[in-house]
Amino acid sequence: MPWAKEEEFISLKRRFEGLEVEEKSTITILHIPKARLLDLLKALKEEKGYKLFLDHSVVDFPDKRPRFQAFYILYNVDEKKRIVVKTWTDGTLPSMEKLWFASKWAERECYDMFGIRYEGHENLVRAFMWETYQHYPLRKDFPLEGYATDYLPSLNETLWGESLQGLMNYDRMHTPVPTLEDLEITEKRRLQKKAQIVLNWGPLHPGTHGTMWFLFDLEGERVFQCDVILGQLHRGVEKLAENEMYNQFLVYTDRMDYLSALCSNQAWVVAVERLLGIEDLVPEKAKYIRTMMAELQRINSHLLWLGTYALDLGALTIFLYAFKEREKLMDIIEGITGARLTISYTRVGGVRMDLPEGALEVIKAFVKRFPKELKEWETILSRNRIWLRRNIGVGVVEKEEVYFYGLTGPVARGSGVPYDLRKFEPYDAYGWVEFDIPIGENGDVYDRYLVRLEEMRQSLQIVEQCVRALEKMSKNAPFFAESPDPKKLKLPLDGIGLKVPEGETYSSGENPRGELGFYIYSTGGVKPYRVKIRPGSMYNLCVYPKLMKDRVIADAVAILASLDPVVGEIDR
Amino acid sequence: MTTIPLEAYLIISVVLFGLGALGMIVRRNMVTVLMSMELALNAVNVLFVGADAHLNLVDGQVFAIFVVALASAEAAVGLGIIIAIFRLRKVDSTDEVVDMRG
Amino acid sequence: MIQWLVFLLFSALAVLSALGVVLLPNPIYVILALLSVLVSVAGIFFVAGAELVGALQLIIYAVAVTVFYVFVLTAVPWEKALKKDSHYRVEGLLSFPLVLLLYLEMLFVFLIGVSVSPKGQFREFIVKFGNTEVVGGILFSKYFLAFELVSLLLLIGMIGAVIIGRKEAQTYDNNTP
Amino acid sequence: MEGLVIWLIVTFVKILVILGIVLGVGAYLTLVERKVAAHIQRRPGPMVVGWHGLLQPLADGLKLLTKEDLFPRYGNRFLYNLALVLALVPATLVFAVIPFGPEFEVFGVKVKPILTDVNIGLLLVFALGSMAVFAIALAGWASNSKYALIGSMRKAGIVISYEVVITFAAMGPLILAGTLSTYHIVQSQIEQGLWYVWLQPIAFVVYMFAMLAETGRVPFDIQEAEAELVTGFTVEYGGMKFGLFPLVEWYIEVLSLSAIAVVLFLGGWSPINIPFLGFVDPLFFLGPLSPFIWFILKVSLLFLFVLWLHWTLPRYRIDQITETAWKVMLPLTLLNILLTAILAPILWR
Amino acid sequence: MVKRVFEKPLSWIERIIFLDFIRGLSITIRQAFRKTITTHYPYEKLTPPKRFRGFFGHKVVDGKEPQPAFDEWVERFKIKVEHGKSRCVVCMLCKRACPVPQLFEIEGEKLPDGRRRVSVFNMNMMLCTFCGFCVDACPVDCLFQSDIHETASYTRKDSVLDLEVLERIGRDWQRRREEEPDRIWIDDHQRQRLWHENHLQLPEVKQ
Amino acid sequence: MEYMALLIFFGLMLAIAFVFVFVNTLLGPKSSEALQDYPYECGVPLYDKSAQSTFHQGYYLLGLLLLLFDIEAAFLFPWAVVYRYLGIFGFIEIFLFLLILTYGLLYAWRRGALNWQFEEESL
Repeated sequence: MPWAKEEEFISLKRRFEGLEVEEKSTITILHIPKARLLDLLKALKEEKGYKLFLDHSVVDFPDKRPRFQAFYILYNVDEKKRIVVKTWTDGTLPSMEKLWFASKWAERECYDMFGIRYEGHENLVRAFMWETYQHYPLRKDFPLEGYATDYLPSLNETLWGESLQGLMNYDRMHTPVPTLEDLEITEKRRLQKKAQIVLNWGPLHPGTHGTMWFLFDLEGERVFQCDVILGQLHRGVEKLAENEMYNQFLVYTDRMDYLSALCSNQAWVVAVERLLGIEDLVPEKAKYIRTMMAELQRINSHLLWLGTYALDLGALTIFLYAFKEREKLMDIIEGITGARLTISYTRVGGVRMDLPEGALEVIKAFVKRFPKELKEWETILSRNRIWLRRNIGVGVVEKEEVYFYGLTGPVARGSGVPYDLRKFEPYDAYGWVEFDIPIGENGDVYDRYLVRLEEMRQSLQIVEQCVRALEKMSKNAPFFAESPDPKKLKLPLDGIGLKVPEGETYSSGENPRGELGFYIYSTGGVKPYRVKIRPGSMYNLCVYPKLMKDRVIADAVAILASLDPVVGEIDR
Repeated sequence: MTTIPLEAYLIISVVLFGLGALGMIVRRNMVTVLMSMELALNAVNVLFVGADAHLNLVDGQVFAIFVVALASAEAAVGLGIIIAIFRLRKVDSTDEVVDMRG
Repeated sequence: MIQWLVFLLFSALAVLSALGVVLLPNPIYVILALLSVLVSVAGIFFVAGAELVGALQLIIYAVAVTVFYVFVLTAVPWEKALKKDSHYRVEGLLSFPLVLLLYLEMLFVFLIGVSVSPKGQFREFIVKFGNTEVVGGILFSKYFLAFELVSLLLLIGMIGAVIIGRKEAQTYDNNTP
Repeated sequence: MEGLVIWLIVTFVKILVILGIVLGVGAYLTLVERKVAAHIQRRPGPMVVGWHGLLQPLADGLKLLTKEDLFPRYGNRFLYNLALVLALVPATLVFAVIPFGPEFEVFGVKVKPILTDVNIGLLLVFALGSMAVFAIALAGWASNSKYALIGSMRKAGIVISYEVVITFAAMGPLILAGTLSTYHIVQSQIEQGLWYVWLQPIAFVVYMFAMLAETGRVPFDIQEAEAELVTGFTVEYGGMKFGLFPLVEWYIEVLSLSAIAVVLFLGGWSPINIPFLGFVDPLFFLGPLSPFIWFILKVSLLFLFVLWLHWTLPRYRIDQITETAWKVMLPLTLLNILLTAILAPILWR
Repeated sequence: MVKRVFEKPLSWIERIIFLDFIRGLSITIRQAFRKTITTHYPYEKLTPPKRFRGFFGHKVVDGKEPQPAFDEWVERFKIKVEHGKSRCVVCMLCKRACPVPQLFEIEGEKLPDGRRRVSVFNMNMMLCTFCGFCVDACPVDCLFQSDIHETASYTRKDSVLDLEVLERIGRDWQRRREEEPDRIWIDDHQRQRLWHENHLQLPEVKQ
Repeated sequence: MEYMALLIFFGLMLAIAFVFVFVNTLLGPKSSEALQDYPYECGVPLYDKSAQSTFHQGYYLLGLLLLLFDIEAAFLFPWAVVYRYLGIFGFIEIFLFLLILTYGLLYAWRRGALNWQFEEESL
């Protein structure tokens, strides 16, 4: 695993008093007092090459003083190394907004969830909850059910004269939901109105691909400022993760990035396996199946993106064509895993079921036909003059901005940063298959489009190789890991009794929408102590207000669709 | 075919011109002042065409076309000025422009 | 007979709409009233047999000019003006008779001119060739200098309007949330 | 007196025919569009109401008629309704100057299959066609919705840009024909033995683009770009009012402008043309009906072509559309006028 | 390793004769004359694959229980086995494995002869995530997920599956699809319509 | 006489349009939900009551161009009709006319007036 080594920081240790390096098999941590944090991060960014900001959050220890342990995860793209910086605080932290824009959003989230105040943050407002909300939900003393204050009446039971007993009854107290007044206060506080007209673009709008709320300051049709209000789909997945067993949390990863559930599943189980140290125990077959399914899911996800992107730019027919192929993929996934959207197929230690009969034949038939379809769509779109004019030069992300905004996935690759975790940090079978990383040059919308199309082709290659490997394997080869010592480590299919030792790790997978990372802090036991999810979509979205500056509304859809956010993952 | 006497055109023309002139005088909003001016120009056009019908000529119609062209050029420049005034002074009624002069 | 009826219809419509132009407070209604006036006047032209002028009235006045007014209204926040009194009442009524007197004087001169000028023979040509052809013929032969001057006028109008209506480059602050 | 009665009867028959085209054919074109779109997208389209969905337009109409009449808060109800009238009436009036075929005789009465054959017909077409701007601007303004307002402003911007272009594009055939009457334009094409499209390819292409832009068809359908503005200026309309705007824009206007294109460039009711040689009529066996069939055939082919484009291409952005109009199409048409002015005397000789 | 993506710019000739439009148009027109691929729901429906994770059911005792696990669990909990009744042994493992355990309401009752039997088994489908952990957890192959996918109901009451419903679904399943091989899907007419263009021929079913 | 047909048709269409305006009020159901008549604002509450005054469109210059070119077209129409009889004189006339106006177009182009919402082009 590509964690930075201790030797590297000897020179820094001399400069920074109190800097400690902790090197474990699953993680390398730099501990630093709060006072020197900003300088250390700056040195890491500018001298050591840890340019890419991955994530920042805090872990709450209600019994300790100081109470919060903050961590920053950084990546060195050139040397392929990762580092975690940690510090302790009791409620305030310096803001990193000058170093990385992405940290601005991470800090807002932290402020929202833990109540940490950031000194020097320009716009410290809540990220997901509404402004009038009193509590900090991710603190350990916040109950899982929330503070139930509102009465939620049972809706139809009175109408039909039937009543349900016990927990089946909906007639109960509930946590409050924001009222219209709350929303108004939220909007007013986020907004610095400059132009004549403020357009509410979203949350219920066909162009926003989900319940995102954008506020456009318009002058004519030109957008002078774009504000984003998140949290329309916030469900507190991280809080739930602290209260679910490791395998059970899989269900929630399905519902985060619901368009690429298999990839999220895979990223999560790989993270847990790494924490457990059983990555090598997972049978080869399971790894190949996971990889193959994840790549099918990637094609599936990119197809949905292509369809909606073309739809946004007015080419309605491509949408149906893409969905035709997507339907085939859905058929395959449904036949193998039993579900079309919320798949929950992988397990810690393997996969839920072996491949059924005929699966490989169907996949081969699909792989054989699909490039032809792809070619047809490219003929309609790629060199169409309208398509070119709508795409080229729109939403340009420079190479340096990729690091500044913490962009990952196709968005980063479109700007010429070959950041692909499947190559950089191969998990499952990615180390055994051959494929290329497509990268663009200009970083505009068109490059992202081409990158995604090429990614579909590369995914097909991977699927083909996986199919070949799986065909060679015997039918009875295991698809689930055997525990080396069932007394010490139980590896059940159903997730009951999977105990994880004390430790922590950050592990990430290459989702179709960018890096999906899981920072897991375990204090031992069946449930994690803290899970921080690094959502690729959210950090990809944070460049949106910058890209929208001085563009027209028509470009808003193109740029947004090219960033391809999924609200389930952004809001979690 | 009955022909309509010149007097009918005259009456319409007088009424239209009168209303246009009234509008020009009483309107406070600069845009509507210009619109009233269009009314007056139309009244002249009616007169031209009426005279033509009376005299069996077409020169009046040619002049009517010129009037239309002139009127639109006038509207173009006039409205451009109004917009420029608005941009500079953020006002759009006639008396405010006058007020700001002093 | 029918001609008279149609003429009266259009005249009544024109006068009513013209009243609207003068009296209505809301600029959008004023524009609609103006549109109505222009269409009615075009109708009067058709009744008078001036087809080409009528059609041009429709295409230039009723469409282009009025559309331009509409666009200008979107560029000017006239709602502010609505809140005040939209008319000068007293001044208007006082000065109006003077203007009307002026016009009547002009009319008098015009009537004399009509009464002394000889009647033309163009009706026969119009019946034979059509109104457009005859008017076009006159326009491009007898009045060709005026025609070229109109093009110059339009050029000047365009340049003037472009210069006047040019928008200063606006600057906005660069901070994002 | 008798002449007046006959005139009245003939006129009313003509009006009925036009009304049938506008409301009946217009409504059924929705079905055609849905079927074409569906098959391009590998779907069967409407299949439930009637055989292969043949009664679908009726069902849709019935549904729209019985919808609740909603009106947006803080809007202007008079203008809101007036916009509808202003959209429907001028669009249908254009059909009055479209010649459907040559003059023919029934029961001893000579009938021209055109409602008003006047020698300023084309001027009327363009005047009425650009009246649509008012309907759109009012619809957006009276709805008091930001989305409707943006949509209406976009559409108005396009219409005023392409109104100029379409007028100038039509100028070429006008010079060649030397008349403004639609009926006579077709006749002069037949007399000269030449569809004007052969001499005016630039004007024809420009005209087609302008027609797509005026009617809000892809690639110019930005006024109701679904992903950006939901449905643009009709967003606050409901029921039949909502149904009428697309009917007018996408069907009635496309039909009328296609018919004008056929009249101007494709020789109206004349059969297939071999340039400078004459006409070949494979439908000669239909006798006097053949010109009408040819006219309908040409118009429907153009309409199908528009549909085909609609369901293939993506859409432009508003600034690109207007800039294309002024910077590419207008100079092209000006050039075309000059070329035609040089060419026309040669043709006449 | 790294692949640069690019497209050639349009040439002048392509621009002037609208070659880009023509290429696109030719593809769409070709599609227009091909067969349609849609399923005409609700008049025709696809058969879900056997692995489909739909509504739940209880398989009933019919002599095909997984042995020896079934007998072991029956002995452990002293369950009364009745032919044609649910196989459930009231072990509560399904409830433990569930991410939302509130949706289960399971009670056993003691019979006069000292053995036990499941008396209440309610599953509130409004809370269910259809993940299948409970199915994995079931040691006696009792709880399973059927191919019922049209799950809308008029009242909340209807979305609660009680023992009777679960057994009915189970019996139905055992009658219809229990014997089916573990195949990716059953070739039916509707699915073939979509897969037709891939020339897919699944191998024969081995009974 | 030809225009009478147009007038009759116009009257008839007006009547039909009015029928369409009021038919929904007659046939449709009536309900009164609290927020049903809110203008579309993507599901969030409406803050400014009037959208009408807040919208600013910069492209009235397009309206200006339409005006000027419509007049140009208005002169071109009769010219096209009589061009046959005017001969070379007519050609020179219209050539000058077009030249002058093309100069205007080029001027507007150069000043950036043709750009949508006319942002200033660097001269």
